[in-house]
Amino acid sequence: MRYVLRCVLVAALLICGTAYAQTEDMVEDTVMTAMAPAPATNVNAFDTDNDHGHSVTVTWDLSVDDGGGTGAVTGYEIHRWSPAEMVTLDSLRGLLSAVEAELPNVADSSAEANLRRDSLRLRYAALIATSVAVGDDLDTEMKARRAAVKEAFLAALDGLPAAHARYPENGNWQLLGKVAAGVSTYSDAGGKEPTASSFIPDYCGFHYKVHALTADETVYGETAPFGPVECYGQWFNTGRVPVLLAVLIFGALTIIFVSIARRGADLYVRPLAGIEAVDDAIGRATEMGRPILYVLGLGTAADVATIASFTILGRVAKRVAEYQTALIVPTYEPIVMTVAQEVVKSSYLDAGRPDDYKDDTVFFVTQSQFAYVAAVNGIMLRELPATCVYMGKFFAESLLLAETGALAGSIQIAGTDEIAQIPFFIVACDYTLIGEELYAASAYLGREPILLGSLKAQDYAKAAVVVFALAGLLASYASWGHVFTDLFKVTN
Amino acid sequence: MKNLKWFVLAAVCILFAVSWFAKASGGDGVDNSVLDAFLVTLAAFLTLAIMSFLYQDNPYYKFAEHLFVGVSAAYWMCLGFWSTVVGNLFPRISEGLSNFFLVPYQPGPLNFFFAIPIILGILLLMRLSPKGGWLSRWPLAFIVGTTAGLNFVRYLRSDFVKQISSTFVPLVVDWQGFGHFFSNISLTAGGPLVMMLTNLVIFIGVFCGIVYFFFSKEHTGVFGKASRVGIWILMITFGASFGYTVMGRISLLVGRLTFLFTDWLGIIG
Amino acid sequence: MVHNNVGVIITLLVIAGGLVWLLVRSFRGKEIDRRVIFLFIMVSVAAPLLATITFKFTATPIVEALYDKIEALPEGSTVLLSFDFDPAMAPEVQPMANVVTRHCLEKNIKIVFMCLWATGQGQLEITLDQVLRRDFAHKIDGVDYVNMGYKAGNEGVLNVIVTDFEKMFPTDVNTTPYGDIEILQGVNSCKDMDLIVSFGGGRPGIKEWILFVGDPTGVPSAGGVAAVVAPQLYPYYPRQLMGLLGGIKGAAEYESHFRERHPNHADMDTPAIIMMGPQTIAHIVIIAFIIIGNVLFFMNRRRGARS
Amino acid sequence: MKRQIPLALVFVFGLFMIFQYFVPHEKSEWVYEFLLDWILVIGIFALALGIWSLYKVSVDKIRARKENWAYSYVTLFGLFVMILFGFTAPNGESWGLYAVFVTTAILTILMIIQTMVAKSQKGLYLGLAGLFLAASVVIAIFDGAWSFHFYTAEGLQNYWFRAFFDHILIPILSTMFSLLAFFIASAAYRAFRARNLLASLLLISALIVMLRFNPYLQPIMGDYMAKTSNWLMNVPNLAAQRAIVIGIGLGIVATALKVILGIERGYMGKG
Repeated sequence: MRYVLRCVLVAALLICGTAYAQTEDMVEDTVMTAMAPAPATNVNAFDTDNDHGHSVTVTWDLSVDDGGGTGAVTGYEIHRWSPAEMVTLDSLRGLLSAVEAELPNVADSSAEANLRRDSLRLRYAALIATSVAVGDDLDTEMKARRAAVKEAFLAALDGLPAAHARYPENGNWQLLGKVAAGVSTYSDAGGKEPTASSFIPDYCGFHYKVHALTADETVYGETAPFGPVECYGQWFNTGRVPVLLAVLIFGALTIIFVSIARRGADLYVRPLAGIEAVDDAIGRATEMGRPILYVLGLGTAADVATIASFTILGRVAKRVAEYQTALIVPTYEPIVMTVAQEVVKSSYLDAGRPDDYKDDTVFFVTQSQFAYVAAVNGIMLRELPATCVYMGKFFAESLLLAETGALAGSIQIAGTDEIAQIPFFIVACDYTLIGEELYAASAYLGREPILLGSLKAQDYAKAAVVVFALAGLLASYASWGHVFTDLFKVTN
Repeated sequence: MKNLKWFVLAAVCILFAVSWFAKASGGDGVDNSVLDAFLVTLAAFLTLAIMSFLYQDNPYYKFAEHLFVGVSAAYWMCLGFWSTVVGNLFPRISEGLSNFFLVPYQPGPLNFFFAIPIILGILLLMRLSPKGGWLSRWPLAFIVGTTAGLNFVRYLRSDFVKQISSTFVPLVVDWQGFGHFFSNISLTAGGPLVMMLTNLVIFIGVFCGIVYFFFSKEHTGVFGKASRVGIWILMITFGASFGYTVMGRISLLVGRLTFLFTDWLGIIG
Repeated sequence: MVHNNVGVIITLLVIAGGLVWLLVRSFRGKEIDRRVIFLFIMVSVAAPLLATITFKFTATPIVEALYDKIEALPEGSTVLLSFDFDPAMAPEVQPMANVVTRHCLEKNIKIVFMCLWATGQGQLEITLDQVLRRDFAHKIDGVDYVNMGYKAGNEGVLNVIVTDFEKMFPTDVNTTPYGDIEILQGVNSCKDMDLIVSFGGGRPGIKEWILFVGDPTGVPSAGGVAAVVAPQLYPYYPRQLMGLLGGIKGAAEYESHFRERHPNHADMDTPAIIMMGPQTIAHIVIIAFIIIGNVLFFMNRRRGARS
Repeated sequence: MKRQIPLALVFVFGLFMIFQYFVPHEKSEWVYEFLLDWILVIGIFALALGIWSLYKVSVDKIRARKENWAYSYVTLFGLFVMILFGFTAPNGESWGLYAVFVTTAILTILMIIQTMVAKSQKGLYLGLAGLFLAASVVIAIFDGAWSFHFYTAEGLQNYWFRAFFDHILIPILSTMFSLLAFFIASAAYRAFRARNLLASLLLISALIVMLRFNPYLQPIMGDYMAKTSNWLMNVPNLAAQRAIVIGIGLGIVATALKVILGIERGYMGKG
């Protein structure tokens, strides 16, 4: 009997409740329909392609009220559902960094330091179950805390996929960002480091929704949530296919021509004034009984310009050894110095004068741009070299060197691939190798068929540039032109 | 002549002392501490020492130069040590060291890999030993290899593929038939005619420039002519960019002189 | 054109006379010693500094546009100043940053400072010292201005702050949380700025500001750039770029324009105007030397032909 | 053995770097960043090598009494003082016996140098070195006013380190840089002569641009000058730049490929 009564009571309550709710709804509805804009449609979210993961792209069709319709839409808000665990993760992250920041100054026993540590302890207690003995030995205590926090952090990290799978329990929608009206895509990209606050986990089923905003932010049209969608890294970047093709073609070209050259077909290389001049310059130095200064520039041993310069240096050193002239090679980089020493030594060997080689021909100055220039300028005015050769990477110092060289009355031969510096060398030096000529010079001097072969390959590549460019021009008038031009579009 | 040298030296020393005293005693209106006065005077004299190089090489320049070399080398060394070794390496390899240098220790499962660069680095130092010099090629090979790999793709992308696509400029801008073209032909910068000419010049320029950089073909006949045009265009460019830089360079000198006149002599500003 | 001043006239006479003399010598085919050239450069740079040769500047439209814009902004509106340059560019760009900052402070406009270049912070500090802390000590950090510091990521930063400023700059340089910074209440993104000015002209610089922020949001953008890059930006004026200070000259124009119209700043330091004197004279001297060099060359050639 | 292993290393790492460019995945990214860190670390050893070479060059100069040998002492002094400053700092306000320490340490080094260069009485110098060393060590141990590690969030904190940087390094550096103002003038005078067609082109375009930048010649030249120079910078400049860039780019690519394939071995010291 009592049971029946209870049922009736519950039923009655339910009815009232739902009735009340409905009335509520009705009111709501009327309000909404009065002002809310039409929501965006077919929201779609997918893993951003060709990336290392940690990024989702959200797209949608514009609301009819965006531009057209009532035109009420001022922009869109993108929301992601994030479980409570994400919040825990953030606070754990904060605590971890705080503890780590505190670790170094355990020695500091000042009042505020103690205050900081106490607040840390509180935060810790709030987050971590396993408690840590608060001892006099702060160091061990802090270390223990860090270990525990880290553990908890990693645990939380592992828990994320499950937490997202739990949608929609125990979590809330989090505003990611706004975009202007008329925009229909948003990239939810985050950091890959879990320790970064912008971290977005991979392999978690995210849910997204989009709000169409109006001037009054309380009024908006809301889409149905879309999901789950996971982000993850790709193993091949399709956006870079053109580069891959270029790699293959160019590699093939080089290998073909190198092998042709190996078979001993003699390949022509146009003479380079700068290089022709080197020999005369060395001769001149010999006549005047003055040394030759060779500057390898500011590049590292890995810079192509420097590598080319090594070859040229080898040639110069050989000639110098034959003529028995003095050679000065001040270097900017220790590694470059060691390589240059070997180059010079071996060239003296080739010239059949190994014992003429002195270890202080090539020496290190300093690894600071202007200190190096200061020193080299000094050397120029003291030794008055008959010839100065600058080959390699040069920056602001190019003109300083070249003008001082002119002041010392030496013949100057320069070559660099730093476009900004070429003008100064052109102006101040007697001969200048412009950009690629520097690389060509090493092949030209070496006269090794292999190097010449690759030079040929470069020329064909340049021809390809011209041909493609022409084709592109014509294609841009044809209806199918974009097909061709797209071949050269490298995305990301 | 020798006496002159000593005379100059004495004069410089006296000047230095005077300026130091003047600045310290606030003779220039600003009241610096003795120390600051010394440092500013020092800076000023080093500045002048370097500038004296313009007249000719001299002991003062030599002094400044050698001091500069030493100090700068040390500066970079310290910076490198604190930023890379302390900031980058110790946190990865040793807790003791990172605590000693007050940097947060970052333990990681794969940190032991950092032994490799250390070993390579030590191999690099083998260069100093007469016997093991060849070992120093290993680290070098590592660096050169990685850099080469990087350069290979990077430049192929930026200087080959990208450059091609950026040369795809339509020579004929918004072409609407000859009638339309000739009816409103104009020399305004925005006008179609000028635009076309510009694009044409750019295209021909690129073309001739590339021809100039052809090495495996003799520059004769039409080919030679094209390469001539190429070098002309290069020269025009170099001249222009030289002219551009003049202004910036002068402002550098202005900066230095302002330092001398304001911070040191305090006669302007 | 030139303030009447004995020192000025003397210097100009000396330099001009010297050049004429050299020209005459060159007609006799006498080469000039390098040191003489150095001396002339030294004088032509030092003398204007000492004799304070300053020229009067009339702001060109492109500069005046920016001035008028700031002048027209109502009190309490917000301006974003981005310092995107390094010490190398400083001689040209710092003066612009200083004078524009001064103008905004004078007009009681709220300023949000930020940097896209790591090196920008140092330059920003210089400006704060030379302008804000010296002449506007009463301005309160967080109320009248805020320094958000530097954020790595170049265009990436712009892409974010165009929609959400706080996401990129959760705190200012003093790690004051975004929410607690009074000036930023009601500033959610760059859209809420009334004007954006970027100083620098490298990459990222004003171009990126236009493409990523100015165009999408329609917030008026202006810039101060080194002379070298100015020409590449003219095409954007006036539609996407509402004003531009190009090189020292632009800065100098702005300075004199500002000083004329704000007499209470008559004694402000005007690095650009000061630097313009040496710039101009040294330029003329160098050009003169080029001419002399060519005269010499042709003279010698004719002589060579005769003999 | 002496050549094969390096070539193998170059090949492997070069290939990996190409490979990783096409693989966006975290794992390859991770290795990539790891390798870059390695280069940094190795670079430090290179720096040490450089300091050593600098020291050696200077000492040799002194020993061999080459011309200007005396100045090498200046270099060494600057080097070691700066290094000392770079590795020590006061803990509080007071400097304690820091000055004494620096002096003794420097004297120690000086004496060591002397023992290396001296022709006679090496023993004496060595003894003195030991003495000074002992002194500095004692101070280092018992003086609590300063210590050997001072790296704070603000960076290198030693006042003297900063002082040397601000009042020695920067002035000399920027003065060296400002010499360009003079050299640019002398270079222009010397080189901008209408010797031949190319030189004339150089001269003319330079003049046009310079005139455009000179505010007080502009009224004379008229707006025309500005237009022309802008055109120069935007049209032929663009074209030439592109041509050079393509050339250089291909050159670098080719060389890189040759290096990876072991064709180009210049970097291994075989000219």
